[in-house]
Amino acid sequence: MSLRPERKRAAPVVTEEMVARWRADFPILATEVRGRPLVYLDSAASAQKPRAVIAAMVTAMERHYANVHRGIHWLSERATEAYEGARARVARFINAPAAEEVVFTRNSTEALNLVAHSFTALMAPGEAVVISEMEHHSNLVPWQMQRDARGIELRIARVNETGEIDLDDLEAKLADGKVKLVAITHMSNVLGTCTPAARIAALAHAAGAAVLFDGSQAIVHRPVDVQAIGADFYAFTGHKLYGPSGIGVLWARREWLERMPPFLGGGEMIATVSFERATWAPPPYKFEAGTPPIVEAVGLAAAIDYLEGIGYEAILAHEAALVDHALRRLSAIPGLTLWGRAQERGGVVSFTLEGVHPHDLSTLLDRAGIAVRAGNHCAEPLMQKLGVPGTTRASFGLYTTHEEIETLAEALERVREFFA
Amino acid sequence: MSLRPERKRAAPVVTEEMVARWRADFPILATEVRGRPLVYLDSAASAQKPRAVIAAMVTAMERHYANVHRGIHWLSERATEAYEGARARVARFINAPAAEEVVFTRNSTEALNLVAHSFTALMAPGEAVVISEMEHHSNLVPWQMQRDARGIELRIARVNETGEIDLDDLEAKLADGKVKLVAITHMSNVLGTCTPAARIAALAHAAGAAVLFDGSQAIVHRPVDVQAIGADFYAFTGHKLYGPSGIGVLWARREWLERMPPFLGGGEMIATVSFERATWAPPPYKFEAGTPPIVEAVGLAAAIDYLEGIGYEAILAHEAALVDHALRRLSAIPGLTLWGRAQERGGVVSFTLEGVHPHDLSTLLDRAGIAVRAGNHCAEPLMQKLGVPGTTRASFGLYTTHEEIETLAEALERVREFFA
Amino acid sequence: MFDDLRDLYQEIIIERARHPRHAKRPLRADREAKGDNPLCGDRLTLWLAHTPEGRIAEAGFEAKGCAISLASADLMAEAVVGLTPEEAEMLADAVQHLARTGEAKELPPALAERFETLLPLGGVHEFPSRVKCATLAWHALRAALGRKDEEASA
Amino acid sequence: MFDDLRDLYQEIIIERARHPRHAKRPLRADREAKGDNPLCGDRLTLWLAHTPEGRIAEAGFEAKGCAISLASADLMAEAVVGLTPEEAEMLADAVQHLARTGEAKELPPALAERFETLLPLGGVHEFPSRVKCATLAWHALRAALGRKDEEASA
Ligand SMILES: Cc1ncc(COP(=O)(O)O)c(C=O)c1O
Ligand SMILES: Cc1ncc(COP(=O)(O)O)c(C=O)c1O
Repeated sequence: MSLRPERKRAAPVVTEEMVARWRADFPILATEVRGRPLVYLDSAASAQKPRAVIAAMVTAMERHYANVHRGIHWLSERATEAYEGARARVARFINAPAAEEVVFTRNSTEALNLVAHSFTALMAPGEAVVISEMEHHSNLVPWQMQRDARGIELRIARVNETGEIDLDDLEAKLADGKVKLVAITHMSNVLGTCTPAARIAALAHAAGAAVLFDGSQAIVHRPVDVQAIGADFYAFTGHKLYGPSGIGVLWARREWLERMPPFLGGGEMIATVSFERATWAPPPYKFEAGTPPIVEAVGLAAAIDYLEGIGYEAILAHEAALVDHALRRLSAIPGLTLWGRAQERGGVVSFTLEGVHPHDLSTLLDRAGIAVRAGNHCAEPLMQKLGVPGTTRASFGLYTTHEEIETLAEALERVREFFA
Repeated sequence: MSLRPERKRAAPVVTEEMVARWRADFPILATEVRGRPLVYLDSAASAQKPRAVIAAMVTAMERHYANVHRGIHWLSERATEAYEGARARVARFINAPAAEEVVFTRNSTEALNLVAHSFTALMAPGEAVVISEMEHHSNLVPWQMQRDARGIELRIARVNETGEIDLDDLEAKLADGKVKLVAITHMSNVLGTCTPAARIAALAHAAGAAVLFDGSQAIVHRPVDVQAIGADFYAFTGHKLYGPSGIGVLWARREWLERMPPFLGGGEMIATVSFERATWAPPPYKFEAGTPPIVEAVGLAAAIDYLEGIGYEAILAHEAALVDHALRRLSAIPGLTLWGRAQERGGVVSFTLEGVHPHDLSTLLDRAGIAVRAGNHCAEPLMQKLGVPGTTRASFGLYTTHEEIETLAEALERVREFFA
Repeated sequence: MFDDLRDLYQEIIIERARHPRHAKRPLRADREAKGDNPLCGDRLTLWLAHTPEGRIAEAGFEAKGCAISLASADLMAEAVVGLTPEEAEMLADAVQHLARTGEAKELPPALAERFETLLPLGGVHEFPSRVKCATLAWHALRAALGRKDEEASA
Repeated sequence: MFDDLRDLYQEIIIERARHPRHAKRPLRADREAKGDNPLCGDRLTLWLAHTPEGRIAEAGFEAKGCAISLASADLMAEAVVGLTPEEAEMLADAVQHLARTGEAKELPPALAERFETLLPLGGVHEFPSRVKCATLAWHALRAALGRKDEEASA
């Protein structure tokens, strides 16, 4: 799963023509912004959608739309097949042992809140959850809320100077046996760091804790095998994976889905209901209250088909080359600081430019047609730790070109002059 | 808001040609099912999507897609405009005083869970919530869960023989002043009953309670003015309103959104975050954790534009005529029992046929190309009260024709023979 | 209009649903299992009585549900009498396969004959939402036979 | 490449952001207000000192933020000196309108002249995500002037 070894043993060569063909699959990339061709370097915030995803959603609405489950008619059976087919597709994608372990949510954030709510319900006051210093707010705030509601403890594992999880510190935080869950990002959305999931899982399990990975970023950049890494929970979000907005995924080992109480109540998630009480449907339905994101699930399955059609080998090779290029080129710009120097990293590069506030920088780049993200990237505590008000982040997708990185670098040089 | 008075004072005449034109807006209606033209009488489960909605979603993905908020670049600004524009559109649609009072959720169910969680957080043990006997599981189970978690009381207001809320019983349940919230459906998805929202709100307020309406069904069939009915909360879901799956709406008076603690934690919903604690963004963002259903919001706004383009007057008149036709025609079928005889009703008709289980009935109708819903309609306690294992429900949309009702009636007559 | 539905609702199905022959608790019942299908609300209690040698001596049920689930339970109660638990499992397997795919599995002669009487249950394979109606009783059978890894819900 | 950005980042904006003239607490400050923009993390504290007649005698601020928000605060601190609270409100109104639409409102001659110095803030109207950067200081001004219905966040 590491980038460098992949490349050493004859990684596939991704040619400009290949990337051009991929780009042609994304209608939006033809857009002009402020008179210049769009340079979209904000895929980590949300990725663009290939035609195949859009077409699958249109077909779902024009050909076989109805509410799923319980419907005893042809259209509902077709819609249910498509929806449950998407669940099975996701399961195959992450090598989940069973489709019933895949719960569809609104986004990663809801998936993480689900675990925060329903897992901590099994915990006793005084027991602890460990997260890390580089979590997205979505894997921090839900735990703070449950800490306050249930009197559990929240521990924060350190991140070292290169932007990697300090495994010694994590081990120390696990030592007293009070920790029941380690919930850590599989890739930082700010620093690009990919965390050593299998090692973290081994540490957690050795200490008697379950382990959750926030895969919102990681799964976009590398193949994920939830069994191989030894995860108990894995969360990700459709819109970053070239799929639709409005859908996320929580995978969890069946045992946990069975033990945890439900999160939201309502239609679809019950077995029986009386005025007095309800009993719960088996997983995954127990955790899917109300009408699910039907069309979005179909779109997500199409995104996965599309991605696997291209293949992670090619994507990894291409993105590794882009990151190398970007790090080399940007680090040569005077006054520019790069944040995060992890060995293992995905297609995300954060930087600051001396004397230029990230927001001003963003606006200037936007004028050149370049879309980047500026600010704290929903990781305010990490920013406090780094001692910056925010950074500017360029993030790459499979459609990003080396030329776009040059455009970015040239624009940054002009910004320096502009503010000089 | 009543159907009959509307019709008396010269309701618009909806001709067959008009309905034919509306039908042409819905690509799926051309489908053949098991060799016969689709007769879609399952709109109350989920409505079909007009081309305008599908096109708006496609445009959102092909032309101006990016993550919303915080993005300082052209595409993100366009996406934010579209998303916030959808919020303003929803606000106008229900005559909300301010767009900031509109919270986007995954569906009605999530909207109801949000209120169940965050409103009961303001309640003291022993205080009470009142719902009714004809609530959908989504407006029952979340309250049972909070009852058990917080030690509040859950009271169930009676429904009388005609399928209407027993207002005397409701008043009696409010009498001791312990009730802080009345949460009642604005239209039953089983019986078709439209509840007298303004009167319920007045009773609730007189007793010092706030009032929530589950408008999942009502808003499809009649214009809703949240201020005129005196609501504190109003919930509905996009997919029943000819809009996308994956999006719902909670409207709440600003005062409540300010007082209530947040529901889900994560990105977008915070003002500041440190490792120790977080503070909340102002409403509506406080209640929108994570990346919202961006494309779905645009689709929902397009659905509202489409609906208002046709006009509720015409929709009301058409659906009232369909319901009259269906009640008259079906009640003439021997062995058929209609459930729900409320004066005020929307386009939903529930029935049972003697000696034929609802599921068998559904399958037989499906063979004739007719899509209806069978079962407990996520209202199991109501079924227990009615003393039936389930019903078969035909529900109408603006695209339903009188011919389709005839087809249903004829098929029902054949089913009787088949099972005779 | 409904001629093609005769595949699904064969005479025997309608007949057995209306007048089941085994809708009662056997006097000497020694095993009980419940089955329910939360998606449609069908519920069933199944009882078995065994011979001293461990063969099924009698089967009976009490159920609420559609014609298909009632007929399936009634036909099952008849088909399993005299079988060893292993044979009953094999038969359940074949019926579940039949309901899902419409295909008959190869079976030993003794079972093949009984399986013939169950073929009308194969009509559901064209109706994915009804497959569980046909298989509910068979899930309950497995539960009653004591297979721990089998849940008594379809 | 960035020539057209001079609309937004005029010399005076860059100059004032880099060397603000009023980035301090006035000695006789009698009013304080905080402004913050949770969406981008900009934060600002504003102080006012008034004359015995109730006119603004001096304004100063402390802020973290981008060039536009700093320059806006600094230009504001200059423009409001000598104004009555009502006049300051009118000016704030005009600046907020300018930032959103790029259009100048009709103002009484005394204010019109001061408004001239603020015109560079109008460049943001083409950049919806930056409008709040330009108006944050003016929101804080309203808060400091004590308008209860005004929140000190942009
Ligand atoms: C009255 C009523 N309330 C709530 C719901 C739940 O809506 P959703 O499944 O979209 O959350 C429905 C529809 O299923 C309904 O009819
Ligand atoms: C690492 C990480 N976790 C969680 C999230 C939240 O994803 P979503 O907003 O789709 O819920 C994001 C993206 O914003 C992220 O980058």
